[in-house]
Amino acid sequence: MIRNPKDLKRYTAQERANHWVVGISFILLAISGLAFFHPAFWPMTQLFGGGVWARILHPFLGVLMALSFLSIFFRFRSLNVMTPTDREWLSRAKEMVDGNDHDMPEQGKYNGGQKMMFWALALCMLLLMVSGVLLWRAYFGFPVELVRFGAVIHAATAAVMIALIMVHIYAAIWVKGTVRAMWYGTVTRAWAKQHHRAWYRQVTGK
Amino acid sequence: MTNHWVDIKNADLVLVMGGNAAEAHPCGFKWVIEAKKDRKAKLVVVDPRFTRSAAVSDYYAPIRSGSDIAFLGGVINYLLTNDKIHHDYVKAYTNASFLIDEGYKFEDGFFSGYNPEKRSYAKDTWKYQTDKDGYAKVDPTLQDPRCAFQLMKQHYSRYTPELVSKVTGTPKDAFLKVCEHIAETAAPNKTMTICYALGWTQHSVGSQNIRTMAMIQLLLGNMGMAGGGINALRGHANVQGITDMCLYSEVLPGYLAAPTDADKNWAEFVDKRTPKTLRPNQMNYGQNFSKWATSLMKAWYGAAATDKNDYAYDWLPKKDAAYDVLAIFERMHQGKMNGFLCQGFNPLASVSNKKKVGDAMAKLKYLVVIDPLATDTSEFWKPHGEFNEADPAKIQTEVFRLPANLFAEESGSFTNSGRVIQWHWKAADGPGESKGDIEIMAGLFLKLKEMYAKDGGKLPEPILNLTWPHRIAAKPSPEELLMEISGKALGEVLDPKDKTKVLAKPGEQLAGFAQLRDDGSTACGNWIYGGCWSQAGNLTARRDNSDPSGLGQTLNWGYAWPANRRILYNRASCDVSGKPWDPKRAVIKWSGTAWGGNDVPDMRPDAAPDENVMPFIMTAEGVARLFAPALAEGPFPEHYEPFETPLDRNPFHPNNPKAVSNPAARVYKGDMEVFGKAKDFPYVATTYRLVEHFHFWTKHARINAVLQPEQFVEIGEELAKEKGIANGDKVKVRSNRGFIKAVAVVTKRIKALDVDGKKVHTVGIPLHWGFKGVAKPGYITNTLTPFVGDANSQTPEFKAFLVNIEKA
Amino acid sequence: MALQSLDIARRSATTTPPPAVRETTEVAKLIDVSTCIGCKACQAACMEWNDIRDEVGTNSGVYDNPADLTAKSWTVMRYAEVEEKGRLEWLIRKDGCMHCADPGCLKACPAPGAIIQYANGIVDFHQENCIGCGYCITGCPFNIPRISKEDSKAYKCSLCSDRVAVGQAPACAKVCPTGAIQFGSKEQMKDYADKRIGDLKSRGYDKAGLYDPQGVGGTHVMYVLHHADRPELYKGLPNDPGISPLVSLWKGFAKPLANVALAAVALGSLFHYVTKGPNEVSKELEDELEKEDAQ
Amino acid sequence: MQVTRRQFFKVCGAGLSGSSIALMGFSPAPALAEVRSFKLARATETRNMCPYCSVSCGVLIYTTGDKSKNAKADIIHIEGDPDNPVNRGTLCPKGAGLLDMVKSPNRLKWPEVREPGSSEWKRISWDDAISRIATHMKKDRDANLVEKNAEGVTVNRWNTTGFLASSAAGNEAGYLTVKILRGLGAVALDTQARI
Repeated sequence: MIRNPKDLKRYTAQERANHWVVGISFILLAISGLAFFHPAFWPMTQLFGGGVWARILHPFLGVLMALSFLSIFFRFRSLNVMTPTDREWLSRAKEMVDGNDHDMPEQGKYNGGQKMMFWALALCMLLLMVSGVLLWRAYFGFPVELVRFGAVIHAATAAVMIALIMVHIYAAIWVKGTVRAMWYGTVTRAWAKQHHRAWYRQVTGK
Repeated sequence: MTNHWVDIKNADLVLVMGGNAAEAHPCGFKWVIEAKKDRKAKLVVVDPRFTRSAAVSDYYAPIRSGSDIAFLGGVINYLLTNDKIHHDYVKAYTNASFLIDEGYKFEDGFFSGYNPEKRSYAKDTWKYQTDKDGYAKVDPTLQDPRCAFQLMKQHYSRYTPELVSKVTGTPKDAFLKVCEHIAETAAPNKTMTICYALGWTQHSVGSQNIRTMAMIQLLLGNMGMAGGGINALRGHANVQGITDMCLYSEVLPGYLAAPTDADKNWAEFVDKRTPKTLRPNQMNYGQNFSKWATSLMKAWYGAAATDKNDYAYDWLPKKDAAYDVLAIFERMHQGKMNGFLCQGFNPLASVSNKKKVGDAMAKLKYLVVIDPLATDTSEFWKPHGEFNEADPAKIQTEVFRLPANLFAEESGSFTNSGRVIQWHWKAADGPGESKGDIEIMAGLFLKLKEMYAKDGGKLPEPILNLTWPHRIAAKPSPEELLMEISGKALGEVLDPKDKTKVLAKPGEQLAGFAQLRDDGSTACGNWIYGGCWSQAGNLTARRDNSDPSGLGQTLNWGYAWPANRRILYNRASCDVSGKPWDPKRAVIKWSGTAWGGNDVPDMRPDAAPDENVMPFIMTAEGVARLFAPALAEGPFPEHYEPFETPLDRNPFHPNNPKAVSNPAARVYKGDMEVFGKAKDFPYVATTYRLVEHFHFWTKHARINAVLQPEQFVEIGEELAKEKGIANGDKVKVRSNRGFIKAVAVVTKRIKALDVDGKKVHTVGIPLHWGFKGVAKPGYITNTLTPFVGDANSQTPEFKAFLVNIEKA
Repeated sequence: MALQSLDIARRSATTTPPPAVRETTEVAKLIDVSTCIGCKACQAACMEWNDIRDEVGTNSGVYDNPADLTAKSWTVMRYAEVEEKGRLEWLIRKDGCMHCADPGCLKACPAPGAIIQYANGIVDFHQENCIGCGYCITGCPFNIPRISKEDSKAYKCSLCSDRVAVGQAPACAKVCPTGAIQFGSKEQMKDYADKRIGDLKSRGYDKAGLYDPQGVGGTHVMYVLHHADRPELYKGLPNDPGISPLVSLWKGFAKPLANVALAAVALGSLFHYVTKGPNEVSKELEDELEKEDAQ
Repeated sequence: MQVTRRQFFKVCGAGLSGSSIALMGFSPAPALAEVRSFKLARATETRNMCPYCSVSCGVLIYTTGDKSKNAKADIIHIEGDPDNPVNRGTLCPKGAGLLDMVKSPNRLKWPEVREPGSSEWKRISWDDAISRIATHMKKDRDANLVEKNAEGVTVNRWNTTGFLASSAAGNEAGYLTVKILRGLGAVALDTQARI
């Protein structure tokens, strides 16, 4: 990778660090959570030192993820306000998926899909947090009916969130030149101009 | 028990009254459930509280604590008025037909012969009319107005259902319902068993409570029958055995009445205790007294007891006064005692009026507690917060505490409530330096013997001559001791019918008490245990539980006294001709030549029915007594109120203020004054056991402490409402002798009763807590109880007294 | 066919089938409430045999002690004073694990081998495999399992599987002084229950019956009740217990569905990549910017 | 140990493939379970009797060891004796908790004395305890034994030291106690059985 001084700054160091705290805790949560969810994933508890450690750590990781996600949420909340352009983008998302992104409406820092992802993840996070507390027996004791409800919500939300994150990761991999934004904080001008032209104009003034 | 635990399964009706078998004897109560399951038997419970026995009953009736004679007297009246009695049985096997002395009468609450100053009766009119041969006169038609039957009928005619209900608080319909159930068993082939316990004994009329029931069982023909009898469900594991060994002042082993100052010599002693036969042909087994007493003296003094020295009669201490536990503490309280030894007994918790007991012990020079556990008594001098306020500096008693072993740590025999003696084997050593009771007593005795041998002292002879035939002197083995108890031949024991026949050679174990002699040729530590260790070995260790009759007799399991007999008076299970009243439950029968069957006959084996030998062989008249002169307060039981009564009169004798409570009960000076009055203490209190605990022991056992951790009292919802007490509140219960604090359990199971026009509430007080233990510390319940006992047994009145209750 | 068995019917969080060829008789414990005197011998024997000692608690105005099941009290007696039409009944029920044929705890348990259903019907917790998540509590329709504060493991009645495995009856059944607890094959227990119900009916309990709730596939602990029509009288014995639909959804349908969905997303992404190719920045744009730079 | 680059990759590869196989559901734990081992398997069984109420239930006491010389028998479990015709193996909550009575923290382990006015217990030897008690008893007996009453009748009674006997002691202990006490001339004796 050749770094070019003219590359555009997309994320600050704090933002990247924040993202990766969320990201790592999410991965740990996902694998431990999946281990509790289905026996096929159980051996993944070994990564945590066994089932007991996985059970102990999972909720604390959850708290970590929730807090760090909260920070992300406040950092990026205003950037993710939906606009009419986003809606148009969304309505033509199929073209995007097919790889024909040349004629898509000009996007700011985030496109409609990303914004949808943002809000969907925020919602999932909220649901996981609340239902997770219901299930956290070491410190809380809720009526069993509520706990049962919480268990269903937690599992369903987690499944949705894992799917969303898979899409998130795939999108980053699929759109070449994206991942580096979260590694180094910069993207090429070409990348910006192609995918987020409005943002490109805004930061370059062109 | 006249019968035994397993025999309860043969009953058609089980009456639980004056006890709570499900809680105090759950494993025995199993046989009640078996009777219900297999015989479709009914269970009727009469109790002030709806107990756990009541929880599985078919019918429950409430009763005011302390009014059982009124209830049972009412039952007698019901049976007689409705002619629900077993006529043939009553006529033949009881003294119903016996004519009573013309001087006997009952008026206004007193029987003839009452001396109000002495609070006792002269019994000279309480006797049979006799003929020229000294035999009692009888009227087989039962019509003579002076016959016991007619006198009884007259006596109980006052016990109408209305008056019974008024005194007991039992609703009339409930009382009659119970009567109906009981009356059904008057049929010859129906039996009722009665399971009672301390709910009857621990009253100032305790003995008469039981006697009233015995009369009912006789009227119904239930004595001697499988599934019948009078069954005292006794308290401790070996309470029966210790009772038999007679660690009482008034008796010697085998219930031989101990000598008193009036028995100046051996002949007088024996003569007074040998009853004269009161009807022709009767066995009057008590006439063998001299054989039992002589054999006992030979067991204790061996060669030193001879006919020349009245079998060492002088060495036997003569009793001059009462020395029951209440009397002992009274004397101690008066400062008349210096030393006191408690062996496995916790009197501070067990005896009434804890304060008096504690004060009494503080006056001793020395107190010795021999126990496996750190008992409350052993620390009576030690402050334990509000639960035991004491100032050690002021208490000069020297207290010793000796660690004893528990059951698991020694071998020996226990006698259960059904009189079955069973051997048990040691499993492990006790903790630390603990020793068995035998070794401790032997150690003390040998030390004293050594001191008397060396230094002399007052009357050393009985100490130096006491037999001690133990291979290891300091450790007599339980085997040696049981052999001594059972009896052995010292000389040749000959067959009285054929003097050439030797029944036992010197040194041999005897086969039973029939082989005892009064010529010094036999030694036996306790005649009723005679034969439990015969030449065949230790019969108490037998473990063949086969039960060919299906009645649960298991004759080859352990050994029942007397003579391995499982059902007492079993001759009465047959009619006069020797045929069982109920062939399906035949205990024994006359084969034409001998008695035999499913039990050891309680009869001379060859006594043909036409010899007219009656079944109650231990009485001089051969029959059972409806009219019984032996008891202190009258030949017929009469209702008297508890010494602390919620009523101001005895409704049976409303105009005789002296006949409110038992006129013959002993009350010490100072105790009469601390009886509470209903105006200050309006509620009837009763103390009892809970199933989760045993006495004051299991508060030391973690499991039981978990099951019932904290002291509580039970009250009905109505009283709780009146007093503003909520379930779980801490309450203070006061009697005139002190107070306890406990958690209130407010329950539907205790109801207010309507008694003599008043509403009477009951406060239930379980007894198991104290200041030592692993359960939560609590107050000693007997802080509250009155220091008065039954007129015959001096068993304290723990079951009916007065308290007040308030939120603490 | 023996009652004792180490064969297992089901194992928590395990997808492979256990050995199932040997035929094992199903066992059952029958609690005849009508002959129960509430003496707590079962509680004592349970503590003693299983080497558990609960805390010495307090009295809260009732006989129930300990007040509830705990990790150290696997069975408790529950006392209900029921007064109807002036007649008082003291209904006393031994509460504890029912050993359901279809155990909700096992269904909910995520830890392989932490909950075992033996072929004889006993549902047993294996604390060495337990992770302490408490899902078993969520799964149980009878509110039985408890997590210990000391080791965070779930505990409950094992029906003395160690005793049954060597041919002995559970400690509570053996000890019961009135025989209110019986133990044997489920068949025998049902026959015995029939007899008891007959006896109760003859004593006027018309609604006497057996409690063997089918909502959980039947249980290996059954009750004879005098009022089988109203189990709730017995301190809240559930009328028609079953595994909560939420738990069934969570541990049933949701599991394969979510797995398939996640797999679909993953595979979808893969095939999208393979079929559509990566979304790269267009060469023209890059060139254009390079050109700008060169200027 | 030096790990070459090549070895490192091998290990990583094996680990990775192992874990990914596991991820596919090849759980390493087989579908097998063992019950807790039966704790009495080789314990020694002794037949005894419950010391509480008068039902006198038969019990089986289980101790560790085989009674060999060096293995100290320790009671580990007590349950009902199925042969006993009365209890047939059953017990009540008291009997079922007997182990905790045997093992109670409040069991006495050695003789102790509380001296007059003292506020604590002091451990003493058996010899001391027996000598001191016997000395008390002899002194009291010698001083207070009544040989003849007012009428001159020989009564030989000693009523200033009392004795309360257990009703939980065995018949043999009870018999020996009454024999010794009567031999000493005691009349102030009673038992728990009365109440």
